[in-house]
Amino acid sequence: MMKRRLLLAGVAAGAFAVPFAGTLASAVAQEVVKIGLIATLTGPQASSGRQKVAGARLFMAQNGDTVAGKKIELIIKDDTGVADQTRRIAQELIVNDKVAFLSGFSLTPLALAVAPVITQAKVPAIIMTAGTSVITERSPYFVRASFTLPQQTIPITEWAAKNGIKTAVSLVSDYGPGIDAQDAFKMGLEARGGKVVEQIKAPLANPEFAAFLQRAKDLKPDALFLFVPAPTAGSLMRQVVDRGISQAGIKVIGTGDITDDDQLNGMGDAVIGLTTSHFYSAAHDSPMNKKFVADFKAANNNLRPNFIGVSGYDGMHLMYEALKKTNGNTDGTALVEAMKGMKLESPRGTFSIDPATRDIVQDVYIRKVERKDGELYNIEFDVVKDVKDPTHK
Amino acid sequence: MTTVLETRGLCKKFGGITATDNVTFKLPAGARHALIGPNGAGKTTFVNQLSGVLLPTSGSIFLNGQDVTEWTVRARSRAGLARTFQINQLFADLTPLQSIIIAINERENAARSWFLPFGTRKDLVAEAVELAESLNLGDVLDERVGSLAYGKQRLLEIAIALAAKPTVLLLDEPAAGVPESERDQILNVVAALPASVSLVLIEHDMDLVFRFAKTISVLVNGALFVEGTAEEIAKDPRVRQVYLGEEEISHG
Amino acid sequence: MLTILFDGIAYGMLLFVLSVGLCVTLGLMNFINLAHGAFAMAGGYLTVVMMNWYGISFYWCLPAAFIVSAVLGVVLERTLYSRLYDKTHLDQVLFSIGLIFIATAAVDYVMGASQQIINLPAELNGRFEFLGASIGVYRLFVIIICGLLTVLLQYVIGRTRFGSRLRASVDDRRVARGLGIDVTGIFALTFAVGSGLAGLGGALGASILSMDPTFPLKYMIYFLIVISVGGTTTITGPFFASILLGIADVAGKYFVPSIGGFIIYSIMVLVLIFKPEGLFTRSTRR
Amino acid sequence: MSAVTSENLRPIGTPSEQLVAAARWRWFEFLFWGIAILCGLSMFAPMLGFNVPIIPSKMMLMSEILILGLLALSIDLCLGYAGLVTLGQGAFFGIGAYTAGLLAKHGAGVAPLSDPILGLLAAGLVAGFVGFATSFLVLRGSDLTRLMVTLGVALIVEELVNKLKDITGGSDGLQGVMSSPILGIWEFDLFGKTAFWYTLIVVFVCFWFCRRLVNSSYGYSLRAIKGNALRARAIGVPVNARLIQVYTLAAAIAGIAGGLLAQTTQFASPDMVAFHRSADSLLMVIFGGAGYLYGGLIGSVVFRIMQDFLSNITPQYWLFWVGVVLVLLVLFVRNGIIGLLSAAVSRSKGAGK
Repeated sequence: MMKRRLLLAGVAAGAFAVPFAGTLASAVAQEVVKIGLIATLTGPQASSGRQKVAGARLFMAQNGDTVAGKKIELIIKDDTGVADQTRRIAQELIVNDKVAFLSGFSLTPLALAVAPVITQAKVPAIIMTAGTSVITERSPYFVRASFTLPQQTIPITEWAAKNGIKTAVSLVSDYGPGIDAQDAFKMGLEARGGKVVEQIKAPLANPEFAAFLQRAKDLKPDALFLFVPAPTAGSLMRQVVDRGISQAGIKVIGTGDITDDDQLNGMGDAVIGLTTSHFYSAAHDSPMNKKFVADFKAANNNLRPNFIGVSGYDGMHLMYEALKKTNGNTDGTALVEAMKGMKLESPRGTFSIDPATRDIVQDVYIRKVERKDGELYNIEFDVVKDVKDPTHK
Repeated sequence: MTTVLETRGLCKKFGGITATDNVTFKLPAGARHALIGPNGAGKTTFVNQLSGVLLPTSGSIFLNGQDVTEWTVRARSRAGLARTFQINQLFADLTPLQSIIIAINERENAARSWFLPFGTRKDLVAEAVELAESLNLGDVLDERVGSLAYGKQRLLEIAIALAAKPTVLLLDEPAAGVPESERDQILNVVAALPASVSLVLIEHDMDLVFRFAKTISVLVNGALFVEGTAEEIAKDPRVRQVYLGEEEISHG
Repeated sequence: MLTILFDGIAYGMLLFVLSVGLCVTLGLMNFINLAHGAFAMAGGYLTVVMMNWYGISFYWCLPAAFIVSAVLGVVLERTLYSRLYDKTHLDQVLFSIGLIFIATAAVDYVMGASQQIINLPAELNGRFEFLGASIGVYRLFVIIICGLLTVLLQYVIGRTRFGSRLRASVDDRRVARGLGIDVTGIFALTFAVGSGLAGLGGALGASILSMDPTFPLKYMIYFLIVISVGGTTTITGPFFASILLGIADVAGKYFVPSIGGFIIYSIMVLVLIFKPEGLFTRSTRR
Repeated sequence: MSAVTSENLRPIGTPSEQLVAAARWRWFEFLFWGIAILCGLSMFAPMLGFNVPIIPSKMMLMSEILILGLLALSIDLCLGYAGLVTLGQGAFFGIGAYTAGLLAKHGAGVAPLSDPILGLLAAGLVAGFVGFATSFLVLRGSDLTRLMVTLGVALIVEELVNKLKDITGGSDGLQGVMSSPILGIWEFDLFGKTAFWYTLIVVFVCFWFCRRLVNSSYGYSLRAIKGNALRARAIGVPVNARLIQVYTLAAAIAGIAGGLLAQTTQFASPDMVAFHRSADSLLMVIFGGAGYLYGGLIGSVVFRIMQDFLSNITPQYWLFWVGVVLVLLVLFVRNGIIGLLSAAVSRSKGAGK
């Protein structure tokens, strides 16, 4: 019995060969520029992947798929949120598909994992989500189209200091961006005379915030600063409300991740009045954004775009402009050079790429959750212009 | 005659129940001894303590003069104590030949060999084949144990135990559940075991006991009720009362 | 302090209702149904759909979640699960993981990958002070519902004819069958109730736990922890295990937030080192 | 039956020769490894001016499959031979990955220290040591207990990796791993060619070692433990010692697999320790068929190719189809893919007669 089964091992080995047959045709075609979009489309981060794919596709739909005489082909891959998959996919896209750009990266470790690959291959990679500051320092081929957490966090500390907040507790998810946010918050608030009483870190895969919130509440600070990745914001805010943090006289503030447009409507009236700082709100008042939101909803089953969606859109925009500037030349170094200092109009407002750090420079808004046309929105009421990431040297 | 297996004041308590009650027992070399008793007399509990599956609450066990009370199952096995199980405990996915060789390997310390293929030692394989054939397993050497007839499995139980070349062999109801037609085979095998092995037979079946045993101990409620030669026990009215009588009633 | 205890109990109760069905499946049919969480997800999403799409009251969602999940459970039990009872544990693991994958992708397809949020009726929101503890109304509601369910379960299993048959079947399936007990029928019913309870747990938990397509995988570990710590031979075992784990988790995160995440795992490992068959198992038979 | 003696039924040779013959290499095994080598050789085809259907474009995926296969192999050693079910193999995988990663990072440039082969040995040693230290946990209890204890250990290791930021880089992963050339000669390249050969050789050596082991007297004593631990004890098998040994060995092999992944991808992240790593690899073994050594390898080959194929078609919902395949496989086949193949072969043989 067993011998016969073993015998079949060999037959199965044949399977090794079959699936590799199809990819043969990936020789470089002259008139096509390929762009690899590595998104997380399954698992806990899946919703962020959907947003950026939708954003990128929308830009192509609005602006056509031909740039500088070349046809743009977007290749979408799912990395399941696992870093070594991201890396392998990046490598395959570079080697097999000869992509001119990589883009995507839902989480910081996923972006960091490709750093050596893009450096070695000299392929630019556009970050459409991951928000830890250091990423762009890890390879000269990273360009960021999204945001960094310190950049988003510092403005809210300014606002907090102005509004009489002296003591605060921060509660963040325990991973790169969370720690960035917590450090930036402490730095920003304490530079303005406030004090961070305690920094609480919750495990990234954490379903129950009750205990952490209760602890924060019992410390009785003036404000509670929150940051969690957008896909978990919903349940956190639900519990913040349930715990009666605001009723206890504690001001709840945070980066825009916690009032993510994708989920804001479901959070209910209890989050009205919540103050956050962020670079994008679906309610941003500009004609370009109105069109963006309308088209996005139309193309995606009425899904409201969030900051990841707009980053996907702008990332695509960056790549288009870079190709225009190089006149279709897909040399990686030339493309990165082209993007440096580039200033673009976006649904979020204007943003530019810092020539020194390749990181994004943009306006950060202070917003308050309000009900508008029967839906909840982050309504911008104050702005800090041209914010750079404060941690880059 | 030397004593190969001995217990002194052996007690085992489960909570409030005394399963083995102060049993002092000696097994001389070459013995053909039967351990009988009504259901729930504590026979299997007693055997489990002898073989090391259970630790006694108090008292001690000696094997070939050594105190083995605290020894593990494995250590006792290597010291020459083997057993079969009332309910088959076999390696269902292996063959009888493989099963026997595994046991011989352990005895010969050959199981530490991790590099040479199983069965390289010709002498050990030959021994296993011989043992299997002597137990009427020659025709099923390469079948899967799990698909053997029940009688063959019972024989294999004995074969695996014998492979360790024990000085003492505890046979826990070797014929239990075996259909009448295959019963004789097992009886013959047991009867033909070499005199160098001292046997303890735990049995329900009085036919088998009286055909086989020279001496008998009767356990009742965990305590040694009476000991003697087969003839003595057969005649003992007290035994008839507690044991045989009970059987007659249950049969009637 | 009392607040923490209260929150812990609420969390534990929820865990119990979510995992009790799995415990019975494992104890009764020796079937490892890792897809148990999928039934909880069904209940949770049903609540989301009923409330957010059709505006049906939350209170109607609870029984609906129970019934729909139970029906789903019995259908799957009869069509698929029943074919796997005689297969190995490994096959069962593979099978139920497959079901999780299907459920995850299907929910993602229909509902999207985003977390779903429901808004509870106003009277369930809010908090009040009681003996110095700050009590969340909704958590109190959860405790009451789960407590009632536990009492009911205990009664059904301990006092009714069905319960005694169930216990007999758990003890020894073959003997029970020999006694003329309809083990298959009992199992189908138990499976349905177990799935229904999971669905109800999902509905109750929809606002506390995050309801997204990865729910079955995310909570699988928690279910298994409850069962391995509580043992599968009783209902009270998993009950106390859930409460213990709930309190330990919440208290751990509250008092030592820096290591709060792995307190629950450490407890499990410690328990299993000293009591490999679980904390509340009756003495093991050989 | 009695008329037919055993000699008539059995093939020629003494019983000893027949038993030894069972451990001989068969043609399908040569085929399996031959195809793996062919996949590697295909990378040279374009240089010779022609293209073969197997093209070098999937080198990274193939290396990854081999590494996963090695991890699955380590589980099969426990599960398929000693009957020891574990859901925590990811812990050792991760420990190996971080060991090799840290050695490559901090030993970069220091000649002997930075050599990948030494890194692998270190990865195996450290993982094996941790395996040994935790092995007493798996000696008692039911399958479920073992499953949960090993899982618990893995979760705690994961949490530790997350907390020990200064050493591991925390949740961002270990950055700056620069793999030195193997033996100072072969440099890792972007196409993953060196990585593939390196992986193939290491995996083969480990496989060969395991194959010798499971077919030896030692291996059969493990099978006896899996078959019936009570009886194994009664015939003098040191059950606990053997379980500790095999668990330690499996941990070491998992560590080597982790080390390979860290070296070939030049980084290590908490993903490598994560629960899904342990679960996936256990899934591969069951999917392929436990207890054949090839089960894990074939399981990971088929599973990953299926995943790659499906997620290219439908990046968002490939999981659905994977789930369908798993369910159907369990419903209609015994012993995973190997079972499926053996059923197919025996049917075709039956038809041929």
